Amino acid sequence: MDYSANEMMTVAAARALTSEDVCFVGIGAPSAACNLARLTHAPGVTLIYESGTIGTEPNVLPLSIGDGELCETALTTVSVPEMFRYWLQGGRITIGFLGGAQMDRFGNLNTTIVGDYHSPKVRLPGGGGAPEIAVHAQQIYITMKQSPRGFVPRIDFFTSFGFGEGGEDRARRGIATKGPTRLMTDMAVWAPEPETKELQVVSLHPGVTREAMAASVGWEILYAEDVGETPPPTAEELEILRDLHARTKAAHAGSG
Amino acid sequence: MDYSANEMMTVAAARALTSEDVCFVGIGAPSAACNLARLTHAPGVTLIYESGTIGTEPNVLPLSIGDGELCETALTTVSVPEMFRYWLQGGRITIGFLGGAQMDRFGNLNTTIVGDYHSPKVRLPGGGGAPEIAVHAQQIYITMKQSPRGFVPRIDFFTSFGFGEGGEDRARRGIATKGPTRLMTDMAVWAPEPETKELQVVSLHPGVTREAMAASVGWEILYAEDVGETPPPTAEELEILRDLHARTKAAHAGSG
Amino acid sequence: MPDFIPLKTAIARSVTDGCSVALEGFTHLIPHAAAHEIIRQGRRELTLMRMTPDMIYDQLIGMGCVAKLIFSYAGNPGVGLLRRMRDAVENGWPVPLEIEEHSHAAMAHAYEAGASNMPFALMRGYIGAGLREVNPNIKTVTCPFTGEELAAFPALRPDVGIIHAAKADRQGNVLIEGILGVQKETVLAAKTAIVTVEQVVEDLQAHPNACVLPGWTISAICEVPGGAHPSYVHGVYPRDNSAYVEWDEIAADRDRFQAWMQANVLDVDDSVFADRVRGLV
Amino acid sequence: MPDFIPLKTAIARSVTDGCSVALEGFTHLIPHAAAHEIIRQGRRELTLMRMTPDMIYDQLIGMGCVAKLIFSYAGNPGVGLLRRMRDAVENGWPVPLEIEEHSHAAMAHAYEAGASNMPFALMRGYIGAGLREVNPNIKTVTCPFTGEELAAFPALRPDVGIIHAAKADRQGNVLIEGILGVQKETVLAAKTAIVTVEQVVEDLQAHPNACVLPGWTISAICEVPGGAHPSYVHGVYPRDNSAYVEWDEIAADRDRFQAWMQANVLDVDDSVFADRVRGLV
Repeated sequence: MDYSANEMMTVAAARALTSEDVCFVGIGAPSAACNLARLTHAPGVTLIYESGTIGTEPNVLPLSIGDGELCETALTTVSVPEMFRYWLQGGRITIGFLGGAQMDRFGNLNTTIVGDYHSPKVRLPGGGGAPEIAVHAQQIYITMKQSPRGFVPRIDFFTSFGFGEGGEDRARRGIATKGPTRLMTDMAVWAPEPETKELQVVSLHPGVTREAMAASVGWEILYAEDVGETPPPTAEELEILRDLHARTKAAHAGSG
Repeated sequence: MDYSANEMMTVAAARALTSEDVCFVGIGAPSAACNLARLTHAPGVTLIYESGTIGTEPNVLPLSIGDGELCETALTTVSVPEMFRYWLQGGRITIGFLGGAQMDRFGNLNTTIVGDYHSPKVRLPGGGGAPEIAVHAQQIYITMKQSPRGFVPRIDFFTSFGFGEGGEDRARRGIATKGPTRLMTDMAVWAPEPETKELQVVSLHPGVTREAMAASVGWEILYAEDVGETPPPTAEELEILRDLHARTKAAHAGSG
Repeated sequence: MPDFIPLKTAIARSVTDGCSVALEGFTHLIPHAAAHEIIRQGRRELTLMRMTPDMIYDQLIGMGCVAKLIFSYAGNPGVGLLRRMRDAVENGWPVPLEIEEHSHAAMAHAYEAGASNMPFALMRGYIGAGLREVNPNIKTVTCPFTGEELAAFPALRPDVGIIHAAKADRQGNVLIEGILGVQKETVLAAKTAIVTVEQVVEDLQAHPNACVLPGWTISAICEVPGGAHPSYVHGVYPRDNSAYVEWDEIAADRDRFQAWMQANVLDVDDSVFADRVRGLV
Repeated sequence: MPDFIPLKTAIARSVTDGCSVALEGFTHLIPHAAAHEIIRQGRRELTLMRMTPDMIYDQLIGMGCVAKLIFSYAGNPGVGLLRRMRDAVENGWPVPLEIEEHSHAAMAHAYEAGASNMPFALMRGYIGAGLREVNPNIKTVTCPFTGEELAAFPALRPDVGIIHAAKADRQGNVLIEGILGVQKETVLAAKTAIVTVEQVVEDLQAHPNACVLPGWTISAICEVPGGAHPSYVHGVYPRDNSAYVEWDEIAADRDRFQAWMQANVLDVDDSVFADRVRGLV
């Protein structure tokens, strides 16, 4: 069955979730991945959106993190201060999803600015929940498409902290959580090298070459000792994901 | 119409409230006074109990500050942390009611201990909400029966702060609220002398003599220049107060 | 009890040039009608606060009402960037915009501190975050028990807090249901609070622990049906997603933006909002 | 998902000698059955936390289970003093009791800080209050923006948090309605949480913003109908006020207290609670 690189990325992210996880979900790829997991192998996964909806089970993907359906299908909806205090800072989130306009080899992310902060070339949206998700979620999964503009040797701004300069930099700063334990892109699955914490490729998606990889990343890529091939999406995964997107498209066509 | 000293105290306290007041109510005399005010001249008065009930309109007096009827008749019920943060510390309370086992001439109150804190003669309940009510409510009304054991030259413990050592002591400590602007007892109505802030008698309840006053207070009493007589309870006030107590007694006889 | 007055009157008496205003609503219940009224009244030099300065702040900024913005995420939710805000930050058009940027957690804590009458808020946060270096309003406090360093930032106390809700009763008590956002905190942190509502009802029919703001915490209630459009009101009308998508094109061009604002904001009044939600499902 | 197990099992596996336990419930929903189970299991040297150590803590203290008490108001609500606690504080009977005393506001903030994973809590408070001088756990933090001094105290993080609720569903989600107290904070601040419930239901039928604790925040759910008696459960049974009045007499005398505990706690199990609320109106 044919599939897109984007679908492969979403499926790879979904597979990393279990029914025991409590996910702090963002819009876009994370939302699709989390809901795909919920509709396939991880029916018990708990989805939390920063708008305050806890244990939500949307039938279509939300356009924003505060869509009405998230509240209507949630176990409960709390205020935003409570969400950040009791649930995120309280340590209740097992997986936080992040992405960004720029990422370096240590999973540090920038969604704030291109250029200098005080006289920016491009003003991006900013961090939102990310600075605290990065340190309070027990693990971070990053989903991001590979490109030389995005995968850069040095990010322009530290919106959210990954492994900093690598090694024990998190622990040195008093951060007790694990950080970006997994990166799912449109080309590969990455995970931190145990000592240096540099993100290294652990599996390539079917058909992806090391040459194509090199062209999409702004640093010299580290590969794990035994790089495997990411299993392609199954027919079931694709069907459920495409149904989800079709329902979403229909619902968002007008208002909703 | 005959009435008790206790009834006079409650009526005097009720009269001090208006429909614009937001009262932080305690159990006992304050609760009776606040509900009497609500049922007579101040129908718009807002009653808040520290259990989280806002705008409650009980039909009978609660036995505890967390009785079910307080919630059932409230505009809304919030958590206890929210009650203390947004509503009390937030400065939303116009009148806080306090009382105590001991009070000095500056309206400082003790409900914590008789004797030494670390080897007490009598261990009293402690402060509960009082330490913060005393500084965050815009004004404090004290209701308390006069007795030499209660009205003492020096309290054993500063559970809640009145005017401290008098004068500008509140302002010196950074307290912006007014403190105990009124004391309603079974014998008189008191208010702070404008300069020294010592509580002075502004009106004696009908039939109360200065000799009787002296015998009930452990310091030399200050009288205002023109001490009046507290108007006795009206027939309407007494009828409504007695109805309230009768309903309360019936409701609390068994469970409820 | 609050005054039940037209929106125009409420904005005119509370929002003045140079004051600080927070219009809140987290995707849900965004007070668009109130923002448009501020634009029509031509206010200038405002300090605006909002966690997610989306379409309404893009409009206020593009119309030159704003001197300073305190925020944590500036995007058109689900669509992209805010083009008028970018133009102000990158090019100073139509007027330069000073920004004070926080994270969501910090903004939420700062409103909470404002509602609690605290001078500042404290959290475990901003660890390794670049905002710490560019925002002088992020400082450090040391825990007197453990020695841990925590992030501190000033409480938010806007001069005027503005929210939208489904209903108020005749005493001016306001019920918020669904996604609550930081609206309660905004009203309680503000020196003056204005609430636009879909309708005024006899009985809120609220459950015992509903989010209800007592009338005595509010200065003015303004009935503006549809006043949250194109955001939504839980149980009343849905989000008009297409309007957010269209905004991306409108805001992309200065002339087109100005023409749109003329036709849809300056030349009308708040009565148009009821029509805008008619037929939304 | 929590385990659905008998109360005896839940207490046995979580509450051990020397650990810290918070049984909360603010007049409403006080977990009496759980307290009695701790007494029956003969736990010793506990550190107990509770804003209002009323009848249940009087019983735990009188039975010698408690080494230290962290609290803010020790009274029999609407009745008077706690006689067993007084006996422990004033006379060291049956064992000496160490106390750490706070105000209500501080205790509520401290649970909130525990739930928020903060090392300490901060408030404008304790100004001119004597507790500041006798409790070394009340310290000062200076606002880095205004210079104002604020009161700081450690977060509460009990080893075990125990509450009672009207209902849980089959996934172990718990609904709290009516007077909420500090129960949500207690569960989220605790390392392990036990919830006794009146019943387990198919559907909580909760409104969107109800106080619901997800099952994954709870270790054990124990069905104990009547388990809050003589406190009450909103909409299920009322407060048994006469029991509180009687307690004042029972607790006045050591022998009478012990006889009552033998007959009503030690010689029975939690199945007696259902009977105790039958007929209450």
